[in-house]
Amino acid sequence: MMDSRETTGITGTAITGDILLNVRHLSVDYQADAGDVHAVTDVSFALRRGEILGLAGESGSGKSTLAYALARLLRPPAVVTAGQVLYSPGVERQAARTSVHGGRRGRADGLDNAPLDILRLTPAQLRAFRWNDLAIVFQSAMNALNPVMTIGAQIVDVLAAHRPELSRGQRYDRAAELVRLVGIAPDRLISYPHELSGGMRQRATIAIALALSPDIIIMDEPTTALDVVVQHEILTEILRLRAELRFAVIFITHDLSLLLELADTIAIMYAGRIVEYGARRELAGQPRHPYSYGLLHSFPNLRGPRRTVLGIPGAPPDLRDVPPGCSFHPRCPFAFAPCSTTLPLLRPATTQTSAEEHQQVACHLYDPAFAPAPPAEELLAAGYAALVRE
Amino acid sequence: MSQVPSVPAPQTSPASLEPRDQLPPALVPDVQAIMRRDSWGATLAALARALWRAMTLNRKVTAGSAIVGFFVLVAIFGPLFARQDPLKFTRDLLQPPSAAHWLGTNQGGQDVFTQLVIGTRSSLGWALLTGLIVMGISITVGLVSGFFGGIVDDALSLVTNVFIVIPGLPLAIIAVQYFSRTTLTVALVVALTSWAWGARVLRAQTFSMRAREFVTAARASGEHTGRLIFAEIFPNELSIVAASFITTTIQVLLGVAGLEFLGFGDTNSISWGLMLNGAYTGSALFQAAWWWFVPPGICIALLGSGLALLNFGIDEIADPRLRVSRRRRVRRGKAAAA
Amino acid sequence: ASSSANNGKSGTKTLTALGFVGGSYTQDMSPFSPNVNVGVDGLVYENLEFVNGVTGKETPVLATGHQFSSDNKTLTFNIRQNVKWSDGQAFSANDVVFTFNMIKQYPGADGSGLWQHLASVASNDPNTVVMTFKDVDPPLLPFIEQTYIVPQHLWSSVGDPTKFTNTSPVGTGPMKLKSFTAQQITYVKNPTFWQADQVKVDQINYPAVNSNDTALLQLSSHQADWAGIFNSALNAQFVQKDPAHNHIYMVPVVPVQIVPNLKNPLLAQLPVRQAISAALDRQQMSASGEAGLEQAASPTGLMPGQEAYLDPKFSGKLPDFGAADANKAASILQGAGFKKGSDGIFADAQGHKLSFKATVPGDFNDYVQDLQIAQQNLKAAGIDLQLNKVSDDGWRSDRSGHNFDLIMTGGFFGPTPYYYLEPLLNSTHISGANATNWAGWNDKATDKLLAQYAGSSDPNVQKQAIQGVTAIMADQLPVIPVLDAIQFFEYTTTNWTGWPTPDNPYAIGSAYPLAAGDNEQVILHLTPAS
Amino acid sequence: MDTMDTFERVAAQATTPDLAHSADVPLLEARNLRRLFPIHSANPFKPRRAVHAVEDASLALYPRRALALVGESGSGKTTVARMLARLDEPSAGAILFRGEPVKLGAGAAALRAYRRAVQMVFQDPFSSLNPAHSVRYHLSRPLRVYGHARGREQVTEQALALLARVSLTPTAQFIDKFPHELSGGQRQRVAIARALAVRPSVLLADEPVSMLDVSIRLDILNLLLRLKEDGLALLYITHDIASARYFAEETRVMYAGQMVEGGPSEAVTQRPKHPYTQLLLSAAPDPEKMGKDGGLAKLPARGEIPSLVTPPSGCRFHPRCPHVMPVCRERFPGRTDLGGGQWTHCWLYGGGDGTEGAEHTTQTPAPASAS
Amino acid sequence: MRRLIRRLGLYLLAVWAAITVNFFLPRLAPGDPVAALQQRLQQRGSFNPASLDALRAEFGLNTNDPLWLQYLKYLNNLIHGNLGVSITRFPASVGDVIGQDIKWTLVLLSVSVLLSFSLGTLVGIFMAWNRGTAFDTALSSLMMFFYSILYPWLAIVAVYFLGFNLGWFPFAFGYDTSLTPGWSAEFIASAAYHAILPALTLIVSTIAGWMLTMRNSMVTTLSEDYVLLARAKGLSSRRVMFAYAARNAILPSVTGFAIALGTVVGGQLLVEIVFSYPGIGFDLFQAIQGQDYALADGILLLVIVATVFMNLIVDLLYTILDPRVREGRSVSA
Ligand SMILES: Nc1ncnc2c1ncn2[C@@H]1O[C@H](COP(=O)(O)OP(=O)(O)OP(=O)(O)O)[C@@H](O)[C@H]1O
Ligand SMILES: Nc1ncnc2c1ncn2[C@@H]1O[C@H](COP(=O)(O)OP(=O)(O)OP(=O)(O)O)[C@@H](O)[C@H]1O
Ligand SMILES: [Mg+2]
Ligand SMILES: [Mg+2]
Repeated sequence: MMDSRETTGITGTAITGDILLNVRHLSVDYQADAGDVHAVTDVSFALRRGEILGLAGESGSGKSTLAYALARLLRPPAVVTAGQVLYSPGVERQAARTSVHGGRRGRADGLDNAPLDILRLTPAQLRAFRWNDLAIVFQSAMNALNPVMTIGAQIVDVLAAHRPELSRGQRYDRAAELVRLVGIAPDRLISYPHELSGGMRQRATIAIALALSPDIIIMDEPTTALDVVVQHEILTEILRLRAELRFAVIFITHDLSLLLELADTIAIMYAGRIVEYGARRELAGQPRHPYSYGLLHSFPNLRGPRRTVLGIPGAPPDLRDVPPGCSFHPRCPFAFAPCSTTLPLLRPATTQTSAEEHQQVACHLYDPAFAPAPPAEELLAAGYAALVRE
Repeated sequence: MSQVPSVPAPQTSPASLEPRDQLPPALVPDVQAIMRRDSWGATLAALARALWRAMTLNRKVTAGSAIVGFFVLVAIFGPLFARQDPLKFTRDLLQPPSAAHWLGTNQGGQDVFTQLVIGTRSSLGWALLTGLIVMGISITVGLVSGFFGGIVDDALSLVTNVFIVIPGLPLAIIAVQYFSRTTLTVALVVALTSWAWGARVLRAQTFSMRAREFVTAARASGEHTGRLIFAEIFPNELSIVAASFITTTIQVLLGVAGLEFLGFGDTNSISWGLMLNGAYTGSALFQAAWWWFVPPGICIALLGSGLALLNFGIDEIADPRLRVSRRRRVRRGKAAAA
Repeated sequence: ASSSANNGKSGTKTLTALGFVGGSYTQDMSPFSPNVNVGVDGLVYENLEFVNGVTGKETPVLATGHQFSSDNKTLTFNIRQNVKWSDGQAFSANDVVFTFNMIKQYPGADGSGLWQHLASVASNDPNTVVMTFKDVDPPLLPFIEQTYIVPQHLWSSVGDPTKFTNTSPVGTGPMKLKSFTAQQITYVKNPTFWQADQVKVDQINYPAVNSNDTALLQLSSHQADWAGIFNSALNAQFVQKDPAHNHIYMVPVVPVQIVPNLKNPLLAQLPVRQAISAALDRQQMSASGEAGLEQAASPTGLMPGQEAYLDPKFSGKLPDFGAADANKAASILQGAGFKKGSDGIFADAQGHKLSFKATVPGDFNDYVQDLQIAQQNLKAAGIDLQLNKVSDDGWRSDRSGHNFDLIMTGGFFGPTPYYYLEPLLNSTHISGANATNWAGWNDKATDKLLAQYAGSSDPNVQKQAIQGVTAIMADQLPVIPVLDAIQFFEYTTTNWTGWPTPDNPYAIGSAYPLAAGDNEQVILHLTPAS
Repeated sequence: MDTMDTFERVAAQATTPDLAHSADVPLLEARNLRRLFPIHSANPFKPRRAVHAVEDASLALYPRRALALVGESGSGKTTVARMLARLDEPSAGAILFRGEPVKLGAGAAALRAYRRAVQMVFQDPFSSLNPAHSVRYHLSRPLRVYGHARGREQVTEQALALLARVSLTPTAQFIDKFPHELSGGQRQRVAIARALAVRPSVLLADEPVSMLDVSIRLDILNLLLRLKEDGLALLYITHDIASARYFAEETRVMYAGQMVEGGPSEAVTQRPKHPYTQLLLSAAPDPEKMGKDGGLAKLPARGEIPSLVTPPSGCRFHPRCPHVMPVCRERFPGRTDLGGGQWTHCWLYGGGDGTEGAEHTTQTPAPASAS
Repeated sequence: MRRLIRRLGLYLLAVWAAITVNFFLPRLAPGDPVAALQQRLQQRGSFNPASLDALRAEFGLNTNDPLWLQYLKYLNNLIHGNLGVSITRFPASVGDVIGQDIKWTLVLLSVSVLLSFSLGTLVGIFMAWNRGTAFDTALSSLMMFFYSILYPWLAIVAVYFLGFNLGWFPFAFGYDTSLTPGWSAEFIASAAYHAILPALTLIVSTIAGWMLTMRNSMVTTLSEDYVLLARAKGLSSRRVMFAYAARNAILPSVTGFAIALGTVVGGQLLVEIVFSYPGIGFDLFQAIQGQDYALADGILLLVIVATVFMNLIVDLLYTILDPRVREGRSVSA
């Protein structure tokens, strides 16, 4: 079933060349009388099959909003003001699907391989798309279970809706298999959500997300209530499944250490925009954006000698009234003239164009038009140190 | 991440720490702005704006506000414009509508239009007043019962159940025999027999609400019981309360009118229910005197539906999560251009 | 309910009567029960003689006649022969004797209190029944005549007749029970009836009706032929709908009156009562309160048709009160020394204001409305009137306890005006738990006239006595008659003809049990419409 | 704002504790707390059962010191904190505040006095904020209740100051927001601000920063550190063991309702002794350790999470323990002092003299200064 | 188990309290039931105090027992299943009166309550789901209007126009009274035909109440995260609407439904008056007006027991509908 013709993945694990999801210039506002909150602004990225995209960033920078937007789950007053979310299932997946679905999911428009704009799906298409192709684990996962249905019923529900060909027994078998994956004993399938601890509920939600082995799974801080052991087990399981089923994951977390272990690609968001995007190794090795740099040096380490943790001085911007130019400039140690006037767009961080190099950054420091040479990492370090000392 | 940047530990003296309770100077303008925003006048203006916003929330609420507003105006100012003594018997029996009698006359030769206008005050006033009383009782009983549980709940539930079970009509008949036959008696009977339902709903809500984490959190921050009930739980039930206030008011409007209709009203006064009673006992409809029978019935229905339509705005007003800016979707220009 | 006349499946001629407005039936076919079903009295069971409530005329039924002894202490009934019970057994004087003695045994069944005056009831031969009295009381006669006779052979073993449901009644009357359901009682012609050839009605249906409105619509749509209901829309919705067939004939029986409490020193003064009476707009009350169905009363308290009892000074014509006249009322009061105060209310020399409370049962809508009209009338005349609405029971106890200023009430009635006037004016009825002389009228002359009536069984003596009382009524206003209360009677001639009419008032036509004896007469008169 | 220095200072303190000035009497102390939650079954005939959420937990909080509580999810950390906050009554055991037992039936005034001193930050910011109230209300209530601010202006000032301290800027914008308009991290900060508004002397922080990005997390932890320096006693519950290492002088590890290891944070995190602690630390993500191809390290142990209704006999970790011995299945090991203030309950280290396993010491673990 | 017993005990207590209230209330009102009877007797001619006394004795009203003793006797009778003898329907026993009229009430009202509840709740669900659409606006405005019409007014208009003028439906009685009640097809058809108009007016005037209740509680539920997740799962709208949102929102409606069903046995006076429909409401009305304590108490007892019984059913239903109830975390409304 797997077609490995373009296995050019960065980590060599599972990423194929197929672009599953192409987010283009997506913007989301929360409309309010006091002024619109620009929670997501002009976000573009591509997600490839098998890729784990880690999304980190400031708290309140729009990560959850982005996740909801991708799943077409925004509720008023949130409104997508611009952009496209193009989804291309790809031939292999499509073929596999039709055999499973018996063609039920056939595209109404007949454009079987043309990318679909998720934001423009008809209700019927949307229903078929959801969970089959994209599943999501909410940030408030603990509160996202129907209190009056058993965990089992809520898993079976998905199977019944999307896999009508399965028999009842098969559905239950599948459900048992799923909860076992996340470390819940199958006999808990008959439990109601309130009978489970917060962590267990979070795991149940993850199990639901895995039910149909979708192409894309969005996980919004799925493990905040879990201890690291359980977290580790679940993530191991997800990695295993990813290798097997080659789905892509958008993983939102503040746990940078985790992200650095887990993700293939990392995007850093600040004030509604992606400010840096690159392969995990690139980011771990050399964060380019001053904000990313600050972030990656703001968490304590567990092992080895204690080290100094930096912080990012200053306050996050007001999303109703984002500063002109680069929204980070008021806090940036390296801000220079254009930063407060010109909006930096994502661009390759380095001039060399190797197939391995993905790293993109939205910073004028890396724009030859403004800065002759990109700053070295020591410079960033010094800059922060200086800022902190002020 | 191999190389750990080593920045020399800065020497910050504890003295430079923010004093715990002092306002950072940067925030002074904010405070001033907020205080200005919160001055009484501004608050009132904001309230008025909110009211207007609420009233124009959607077509239903607008229609509802218009209807209710109209009847309120009639109730307040209507009697000033009454051209005739509404109770004056004349020999103009059962006249169809004419210039002299806009809505004709009844069997007593009384002017139906004048009665309709004058009756508005009583009908509307008693409905609102009784609605308030009913809400007062059901909120208190429901919240207290649901919050405390245990013995308190058992006792209050008992009372509630008893009142749910006692039928209103027998009580009304007994009451008008025992007490004086006034609208107050009727209203009290209606109030007494209608609070229990609301209390039950609120009790159930409160019961599930009191276990919510935010209530626990408020308790942990030192709020006393009264505030937990009425400031933490109650606002979350506001949409139920408001909706049930409206339905209760309608029920009361209909209940009072119904009892009056059945002949338990105070015939010295004028209200729509009493007009209907007259029209019913006078078989107005069968005498083809529609102008006598129809208008009070329509007025009750109109006022009731006006109130009911308000209900369709309450969700949005009471639940901050449902408040939605009324502006239409706009694609953000700059993003679209990119 | 489509079972109107003549459409029976096998050509049975059916009459649909709305005899009872008040919900489903429970079976109760004992004529001695307070809740007896409609049709039992009169149609199934017969009484001794029928007394026409309008004309006072007597028609023999199970008795062919009666005679008082000269001292009026014994009363002998001649019992009809060849009458059979509907089970085929012969009817005899023994049944009559049995019935009266049963009532004696069970006072609950003696609704008219016959045995307070009777000493014995016995039969010397199969043709006569002799009743002896403890005291002389000829006015008791109608109550004796109207007692329903039940068969001894069936009733001797039933025990208390008020508790006997009598599910298969056996009577002598024109009809017998066909079927009973909670929603309809059906009677069919009794073939053994002693006048069976006169009965043209094969079947009578009494469906259970809950409201006068339903009854009206039933009448109006010719789904019912006969009723006795009040409805303001009778004219508009019934008579006008088919004037050729639909008729109402309201029989006035007794005045509705405003009774003054004569213990009130102001009301004890005749001019005050006269002024009140003069100010009342009885026409408005008739038109507004009673939908024009009840007419203004006569000061004499007599009903149209009772002219024979008029004092000669009225020259055979019922006097009326004349139109409302506030000025006349005012001048009467001024003449009596009352002065109008700054508030427009008259007061006497001592400053006692003419301000009264009128007690009324709050749920008697028409009374309330009548009094509201009175209130406006009196105000114009300078008299203040407040309505005191009380419960029915309160009204009753206030009335007998003289606990009121003015009270609105009807009265008793019977075949002659005596039955109205006696309870109302006889001084013996002033006190006691069941006082009926509500005004407290204590007048020797009145008492004497009433005694004259009661002491005689001679109609002429009786007539003279009443004439005297009517003069007192008109002149002294012991009570203030307002309107003539009526017995309601509606019928349609689509299916049946022969109904009582003003020209031929052979009975009170109302279809309800109050006029049970009359119902039998109506049935005997009805013939299918051609 | 000063940011990064404090960690350094505290780190220094933690390794070389200088606790002479910290009172010998703990501010808040828990002795042998135990909590059972009865289970109601739909079937009325079933015997009553209970969740053994906390067994025999003891801890002490001192001014100017932080105690970190880490461990398995569902191991009873929150339950301990709730009992300390007097939101939940222990089934057994005692809570002492300033050395005095806290009376269970104490009146409202006593309770309020207690709450003035002891505040809690709730774990789930999605449910612990009242959806009907704005941020302003949430902050102004404690300010008013405890008389820290009077009048609208003072309250506004203080509320804005609190928002600024938890980095919710622009403050004037956040003050009128409702919880549903906030992101997870923003809610968490409101919850922290609310607790701080009381100016407590003990703060029970239940995963207070789990939804914050690292830079703000740092800000908040620094804020707490500063407060600690001013005399605050802290209970810091977290899954982020690294932050416990940096932030708390002492760390306790809980497993299935029991405290299995404790001691100075540096010792516990760097030289874990109990197999569960070792498992925990090996599972903690660590970029330093990251393989070339990423991916997660393999764990030494795996297995079912124990049921708390019918907990495993003896040491509750034994079904998962790689070093399991027969005695582990029979008795709960007593406390073994490992030196340097570190202790554990494990048979590997003698199981507290190897004598009475089930009945281990009830003595409050001595502060690190004891060594 | 203990909880169940406790609940049962509480309900019994409520029954007792309600019975007590119902016993004392009418007896506190002034007046004498026989006096009402007297009125009737009087109109038949003169009346006889002796016969009244005799009747009073028969009704058991001649007693000089203090009220509390009467109350104890009443309770004792109740325990022995003796509801007493009706005064207004004397000599019929209360049981007979109720037994004869209650069938009509039960059938008409339970059918219309059931229809009204299910339709109203369904519409409420759709309305909340389509909040703010033209469908919502139009339908809800119309329903609100009918909701606010005084019931007797609506009924009279219906009787007059639909029944009398247009003749589409019979405007009186429970069946064609020329038929013999029984299980014949003709009778049942006739009864059904006669029930249409009363049922229709009842449904029309109550449906919006159910709709409102459901809609309001549904709107709140719809903003819950689990509904969002259900949508995200790509379930059909129907499934999300019913299994997730409505199922969680329906509890208040169910309570209301139970109470409505419980009070059904009390009859609907206005229906019975306006449509001359047989039923128990009119009996109750007459009983109270005629101070027929025994009958009134009997009917009220029935209402109480039925309501309490329905509440018990709801309690059981709740444990099915809401698993949290089982643990006492939330309670039956
Ligand atoms: N209903 C709303 N109305 C107005 N603003 C909102 C609303 N919901 C969210 N926001 C704002 O939108 C911004 C983005 O929120 P979002 O939840 O996407 O952040 P996030 O990146 O997920 O943060 P976190 O990591 O803290 O969860 C926040 O600043 C928040 O205040
Ligand atoms: N009210 C309750 N009723 C029944 N069981 C409960 C209750 N509260 C907690 N528990 C159970 O007690 C155990 C301990 O829960 P607690 O919330 O204290 O764990 P925790 O250590 O805080 O976990 P996490 O890290 O996931 O927050 C869990 O198994 C939980 O299911
Ligand atoms: Mg988020
Ligand atoms: Mg916890």
